[in-house]
Amino acid sequence: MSATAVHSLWTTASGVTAAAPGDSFTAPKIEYTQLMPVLIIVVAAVLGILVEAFVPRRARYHTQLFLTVVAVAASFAAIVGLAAGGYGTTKAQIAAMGAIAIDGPTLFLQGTILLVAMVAVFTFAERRLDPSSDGNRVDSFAAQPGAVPGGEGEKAAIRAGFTTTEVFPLLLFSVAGLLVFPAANDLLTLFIALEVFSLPLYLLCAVARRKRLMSQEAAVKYFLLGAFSSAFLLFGIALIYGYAGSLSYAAIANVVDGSVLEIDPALADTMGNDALLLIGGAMILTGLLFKVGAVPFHMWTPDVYQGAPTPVTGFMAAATKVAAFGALLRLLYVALPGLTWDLRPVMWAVAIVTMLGGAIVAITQTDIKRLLAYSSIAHAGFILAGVIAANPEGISSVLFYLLAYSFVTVGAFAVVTLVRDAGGEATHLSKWAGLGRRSPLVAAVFAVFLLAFAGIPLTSGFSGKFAVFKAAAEGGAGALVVVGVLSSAVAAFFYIRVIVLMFFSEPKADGPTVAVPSPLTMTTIAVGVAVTLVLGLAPQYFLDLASQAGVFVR
Amino acid sequence: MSFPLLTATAALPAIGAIATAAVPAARRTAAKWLALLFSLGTLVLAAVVFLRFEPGGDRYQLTESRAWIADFGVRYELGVDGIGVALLGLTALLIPFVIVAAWHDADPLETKSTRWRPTQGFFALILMVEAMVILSFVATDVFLFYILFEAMLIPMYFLIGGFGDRAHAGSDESAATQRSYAAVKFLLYNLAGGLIMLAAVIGLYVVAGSFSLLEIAEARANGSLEMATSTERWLFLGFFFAFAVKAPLWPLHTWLPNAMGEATAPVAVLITAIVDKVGTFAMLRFCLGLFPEASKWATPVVITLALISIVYGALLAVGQRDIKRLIAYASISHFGFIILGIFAMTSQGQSGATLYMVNHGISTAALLLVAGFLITRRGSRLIADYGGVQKVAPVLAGTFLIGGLATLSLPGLAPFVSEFLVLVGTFSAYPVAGIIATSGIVLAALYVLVLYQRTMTGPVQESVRSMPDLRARELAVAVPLIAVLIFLGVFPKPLTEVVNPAVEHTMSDVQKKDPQPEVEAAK
Amino acid sequence: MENLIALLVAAPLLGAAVLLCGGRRLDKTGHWLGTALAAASFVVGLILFTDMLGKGAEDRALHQHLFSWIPVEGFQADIAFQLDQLSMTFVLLITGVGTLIHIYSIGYMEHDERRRRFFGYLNLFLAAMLILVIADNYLLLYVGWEGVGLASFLLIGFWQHKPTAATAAKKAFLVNRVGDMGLSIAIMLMFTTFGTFAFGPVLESADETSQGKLTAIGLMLLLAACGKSAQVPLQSWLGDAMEGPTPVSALIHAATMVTAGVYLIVRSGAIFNAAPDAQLVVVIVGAVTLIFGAIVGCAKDDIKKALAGSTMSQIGYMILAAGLGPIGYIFAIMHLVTHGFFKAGLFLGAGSVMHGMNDEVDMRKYGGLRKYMPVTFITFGLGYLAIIGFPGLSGFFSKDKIIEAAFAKGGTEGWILGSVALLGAAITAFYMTRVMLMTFFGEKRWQPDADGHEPHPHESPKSMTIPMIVLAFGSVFAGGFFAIGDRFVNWLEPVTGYDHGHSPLSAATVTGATVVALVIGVGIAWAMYGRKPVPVLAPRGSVLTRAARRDLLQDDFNHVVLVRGGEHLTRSLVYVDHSLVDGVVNGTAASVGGLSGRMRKLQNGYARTYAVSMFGGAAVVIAATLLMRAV
Amino acid sequence: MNPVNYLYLAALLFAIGASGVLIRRNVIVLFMCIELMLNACNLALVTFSRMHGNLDGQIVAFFTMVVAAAEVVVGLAIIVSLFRSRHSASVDDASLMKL
Repeated sequence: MSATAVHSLWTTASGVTAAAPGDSFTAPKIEYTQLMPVLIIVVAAVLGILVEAFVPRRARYHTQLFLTVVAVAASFAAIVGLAAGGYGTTKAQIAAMGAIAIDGPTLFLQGTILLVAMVAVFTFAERRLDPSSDGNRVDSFAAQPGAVPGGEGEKAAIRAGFTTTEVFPLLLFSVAGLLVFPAANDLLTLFIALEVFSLPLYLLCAVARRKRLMSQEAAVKYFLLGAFSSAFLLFGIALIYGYAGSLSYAAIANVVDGSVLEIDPALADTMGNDALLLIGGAMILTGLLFKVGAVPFHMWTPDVYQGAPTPVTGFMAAATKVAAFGALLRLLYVALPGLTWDLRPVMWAVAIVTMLGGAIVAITQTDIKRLLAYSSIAHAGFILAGVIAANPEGISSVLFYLLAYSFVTVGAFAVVTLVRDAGGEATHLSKWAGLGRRSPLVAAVFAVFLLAFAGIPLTSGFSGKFAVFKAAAEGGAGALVVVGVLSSAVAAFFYIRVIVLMFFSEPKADGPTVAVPSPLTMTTIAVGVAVTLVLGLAPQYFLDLASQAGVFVR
Repeated sequence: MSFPLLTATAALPAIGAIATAAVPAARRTAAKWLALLFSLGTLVLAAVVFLRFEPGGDRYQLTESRAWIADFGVRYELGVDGIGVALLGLTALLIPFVIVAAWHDADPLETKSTRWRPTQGFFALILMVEAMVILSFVATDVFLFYILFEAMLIPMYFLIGGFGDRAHAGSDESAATQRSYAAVKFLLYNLAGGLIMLAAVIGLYVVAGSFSLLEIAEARANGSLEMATSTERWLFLGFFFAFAVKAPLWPLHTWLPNAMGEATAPVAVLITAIVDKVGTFAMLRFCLGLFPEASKWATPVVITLALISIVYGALLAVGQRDIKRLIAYASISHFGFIILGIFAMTSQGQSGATLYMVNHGISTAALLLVAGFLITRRGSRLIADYGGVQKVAPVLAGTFLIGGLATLSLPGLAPFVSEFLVLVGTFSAYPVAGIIATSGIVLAALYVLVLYQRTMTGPVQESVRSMPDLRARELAVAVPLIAVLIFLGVFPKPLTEVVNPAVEHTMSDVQKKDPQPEVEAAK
Repeated sequence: MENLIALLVAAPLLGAAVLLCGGRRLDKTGHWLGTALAAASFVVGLILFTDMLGKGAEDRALHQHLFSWIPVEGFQADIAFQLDQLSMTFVLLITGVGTLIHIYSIGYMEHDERRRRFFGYLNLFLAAMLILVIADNYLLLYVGWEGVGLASFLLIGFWQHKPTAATAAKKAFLVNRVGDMGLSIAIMLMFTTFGTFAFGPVLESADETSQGKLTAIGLMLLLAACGKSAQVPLQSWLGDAMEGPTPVSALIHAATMVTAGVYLIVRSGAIFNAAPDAQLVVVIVGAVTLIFGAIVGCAKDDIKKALAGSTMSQIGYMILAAGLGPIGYIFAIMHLVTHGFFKAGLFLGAGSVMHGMNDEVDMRKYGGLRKYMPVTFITFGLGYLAIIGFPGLSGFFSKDKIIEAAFAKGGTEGWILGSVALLGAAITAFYMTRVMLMTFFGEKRWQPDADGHEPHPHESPKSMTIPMIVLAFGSVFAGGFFAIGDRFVNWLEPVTGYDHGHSPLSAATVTGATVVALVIGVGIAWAMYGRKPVPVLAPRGSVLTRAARRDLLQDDFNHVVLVRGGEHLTRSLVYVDHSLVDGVVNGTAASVGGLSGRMRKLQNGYARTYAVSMFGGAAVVIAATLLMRAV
Repeated sequence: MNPVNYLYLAALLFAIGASGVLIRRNVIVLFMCIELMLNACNLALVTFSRMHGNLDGQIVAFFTMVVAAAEVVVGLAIIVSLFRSRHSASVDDASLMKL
């Protein structure tokens, strides 16, 4: 038995047990303070389950909402505390026996995810938009997801005033996974985190109150394709493990750059076999690119975004992108820096087709949610350009971009929930005609978000795009920048189209009405606008934050 | 740091915009007066800037510099040179007239919804544009300039698409579609140009490591900044493309006729007299200032395009059936002259080009606003729908004629001075180009006189028989502009002495000397 | 003294401003004001003149620098005036004749409700014309040059409700613009050659530069002159310009403005002297126009158009003379002045006739008017005698001198020019006699017009006849006064220089020849129009006649070549702009849209298709990565 | 016997699973194919673990099983509710959203 077992949270004892049976069990060292943000969320999620079990139905909604908000707030507070404690910069370290990295990117992204989660919770909890059925205020989630749509069971459930308050614990579980994902410092943690945040999302997709069929279809597609992609990821993990004989990023990196020299001849055909490394790396990459929705792994995005309940879409679109890009960055910069030159051409190709593909296909979309889905694809392309930059500016610019992008996204989808007609949300573009006449404020807000998406100066979208392109140019990816600006030009077209529709075309007689939301959604939208403008006008503070945070611990 | 005069000048209209937008729906007139008040205040501040500016002094004066986005190497740097002062003045001068001329353009057709406040929005947008344009004229930081260059598209876009020409009433579906087509075309053309420029801006930063005009110029001077020829050329092209779209230069001009045709006359003035000047201004300041070698390298092509613009624009103007489109093509021809003057790279040419920007602004404003009054009266933009107006509304016809004569740059009116300077400047460097350009004066006469003859003279058409002459408000717009035209035509000195030093600086940027006359006869 | 110069311009300029901006309240008094200011300007001119006479020949030139106009690096343009003998001559002619015509217009325009504006325009013209002749540099001259163009545009189109008038005005301005193009190019050439365009330096150092440059400048100046003075090939506008009110035709399109070209060439004498090729072109243009105009004049039945033709031809004489160089300059100017008198007189006469004949212009509908309007008849008659060069009258002296100078040019050139000039004299005699006969002699041929108004020919009011009488005096005596004792030569010689030349023929012979030509012309005319009655309907006439009636097809030429061609060009360009320049962009947009539509089809809703794309993607990624390592 | 053969087997299984996903219509079968792919991963992991002589791979395998179980729970829940409302287990029927 060789002693190449690299210590890892999961396998500390392995080498020892083999050596001396019956030896005393050494407890793993866990830095609970650094893990506090995650732990808080997990605990709250578990509590949420208990609430579902023991709290009377009438009280559940408020209890859950309270619990969730408090948990997210507390977790965010913990993040701030850690950052203030210098864990983001000087005291950055590997925690939990190498499973989790607590460093700048982690804290920055976790903070972003939590903020997004917070505003998303508000949209989840919104109960003023739909007309109340049988005297019960209803939110965007089905009374009883299990029941057949329009069937007796559902009617009864509605009459009884059931509501799916489970969404809150599900959200929390998902958040927990998302928090771990960008922090994962070994492949197993990566995989687990991925599943932990994916599975609840699959469910959340399925529980829309209106348009259930589409919602379920979205869930199925998301689930099947997600599982499919995670299988690729896992196989990649296996191969990398076979290559490096370890799961920990640091160890893998060491093997890749050949600093581990002594190789057991017995392992000659696996250990250090580049084929394994390359294939494995490629497959992991595939899994992550699926999550960020990069062409050609993007095809789930439009359908899922369209079918899922809009609050879920907003959360998913924002948070998963943040987490997935975080994980991607860490993988490329910490585990596989040695592969930079091998993966570069592929990444270039993917970035280019993603930017162009997303922008071009979006032009002919007729459903606002699908439109935003494609725009999210195009944005994934832009962010990839920053990832490719392969320099510190690259990291920080991506972090900044994610911050900017996620708030615009949540805000935009929150606005989408407001525009409704008899059939629920009126997502078909033709229904948005003349919105600017009917309710100028909402239209103006949405216009701001669209302009941010389009990357017009003085909005966060521009700052982010500029940061990313600048980094890319400095990283020698000038060509990508040119492609980027070209596809931005194309993208601008369809954002503008929506604005034209809202402001310059006459309102339709049977057009949708704009529901007046509760303070919850208002907060979401307000925060979105505020962040968009602040990051557009005076981004300096956040750029500093990002550039301080832009260092990975090894 | 002393009182930030330039910031104040730009901020005042911005504040005005917010204030105007905040006026409740019912108090429409109050909003108009508020907007006018703020624009006049801006004019006062601009006058102060003009007086505080010392022609003999530093290149950039009244400078301000604050940290902004350190990570991008961006500073909030303002400073104004002679050219900037001239255009700043032009903007501040024209906006009040635009506002007064547009007094009733944005009154809602029907007041059904109380939340919909087009009037407030309209004037707020105009002030917003003014703020951005002014700031872009005084920005000495490339990034800051770029941001404004792009951002000003949005309010313009809403002005064009949102408040179309009443010449066909708002309800008419085809008109609405045409208008939004024009607005989208305007935005996409300029956005595309701007994005290309964005790539160049980033490239510039990668090469120069700074966005500050002053720093870059200094680095250029002391040789610490070496630009590879090819790099410089690529960057130049990136910048120039954006400015050529904005200016607009043939063949990137087609958005202008649509935009000017569909927008109301005051907004059209905003486009061609003010916003487009940012493009030519930027050519002078950024293309020549940052990439002198590349500019010289590109000169033959640019001059050719400029000549094409001059002749082509004029010929198409002759072929138009729509008054506003005709003026639009005329403007394209004039922008050709401006660009010609800039790239001739002689003192006369560049002084001429700068004066041309100002004079073209004023003359076009005069012609276009009066044309607007005419169009609102008859409710049609087609030349064929007019005839004999001169008989029923002589004052309108007279002002229209003077505006037209200014457009064909009749001596004694301001545009002549600039046009002649451009021609002389071009001729002394590129005789053939000069001669070709001179043919423009004949064509100009052709389209102006054709327009005048078809609309104003001949037997009185039924449709115009009851047309009222200019009202007090409209006179208040037309007369002062004409006065300015005449004054600057006879006594352009105040302007030239501000502009000349700036031009000498630019000439030294590109390291060009004026060609010496063969016989030194001047005594 | 020199500070008075600005007053020359200021007075009429003020008048124009007041009258045009004054509004209706000036309708009553406007014309008086206008006339008064014109007169004022004339008075100032006289004061300056007397002052000038008091000085020695050499230091007569006055100079007034107002302010620096366009100060730009290496470019100096001033608002500055220069009043020398040459300018003075023009000032007196312009203000003098101008004032008379103001007075005449008071009566002539009495019934026009826009009379105030008419006087405003007239004043504007005076101001511009004066700027033109007293400017001290070419750029300021250019200002006046275009200014008179504008004034003439406004006045030709004064009756704008008549489409013909509006068109004529536009045509005049456009054709002039072509000439102006020449002038501006000339100025640019001067700037690049001499670094300035002030008369002084340019003319002094004219011979310091190459022949080619000077020739170019000369030709460009000539082009300008052709435009303004209606010389071939830019003559076509003058005939149509007769659409304007008759006083306008008299003042602008006979006496003053159209002679600006002559002034320009004489003023630029130094340049032409040094560029013989340019001079040659000048004389050719002059000679051609001389004949051209005369022929046109022979065929026209419209009295004003006939006079317009004669104007062309007379200016042809002047240009010809100016082209001869120092031999001819002075006589060009001399003929210009005398022509100013008699041609203005003739036009005023024509106006007076029309005034009495319900604005009928067709001479075939006149006849025997001498009984009805004696004053007009006499004054017109004197003008007639003057123009045909009846011995002793103004025209005789000036024209005779030109012919003499033409011969004095020497060589075959001299012979050709001389004989052309003689031929011209004959034709002049012919067509003027024709006009005279058709108008004042023979039987009355007028009938009631469409709505049955029988014209009642009557003498015009005093305000109209007095100017005619004054001008008649000028027509009779001016020439003699100038010629005897070479007064005019001595007067201008310091400015233009003078070279007697050496004519192969003696002065007497030339004079004899001239008189013979004159007699022949008159004779033929008498034979054709005096002996037998004139048909009311114009006979078909010979090919030449018909061509001449259509201004020798000049307009047909312009129409076919320029107008039609231009229309086609613009139309096709409009098409190009829409479908090509714009089309490219729209096409790109469309193709992107199409691409989008096709790519959209891939999103077919089947989860398994998506899986395929993922699988394929993964495969490609893996393969690519391996390949990268492989290569 | 050379452990590498196990790797080939794992790859083979993975390929079979993948192709099953691409080919089969029935959601359940499709789902099973995915499980097959996961198990292929497990095999590979265990093999590597064996070769490297550390337990990391085996641990991962256990986790994978757990994850697979969780996926079954979630997946079946979704699939069942879909089946209820559509009375069809064909994945191709779920194609409301396209283009």
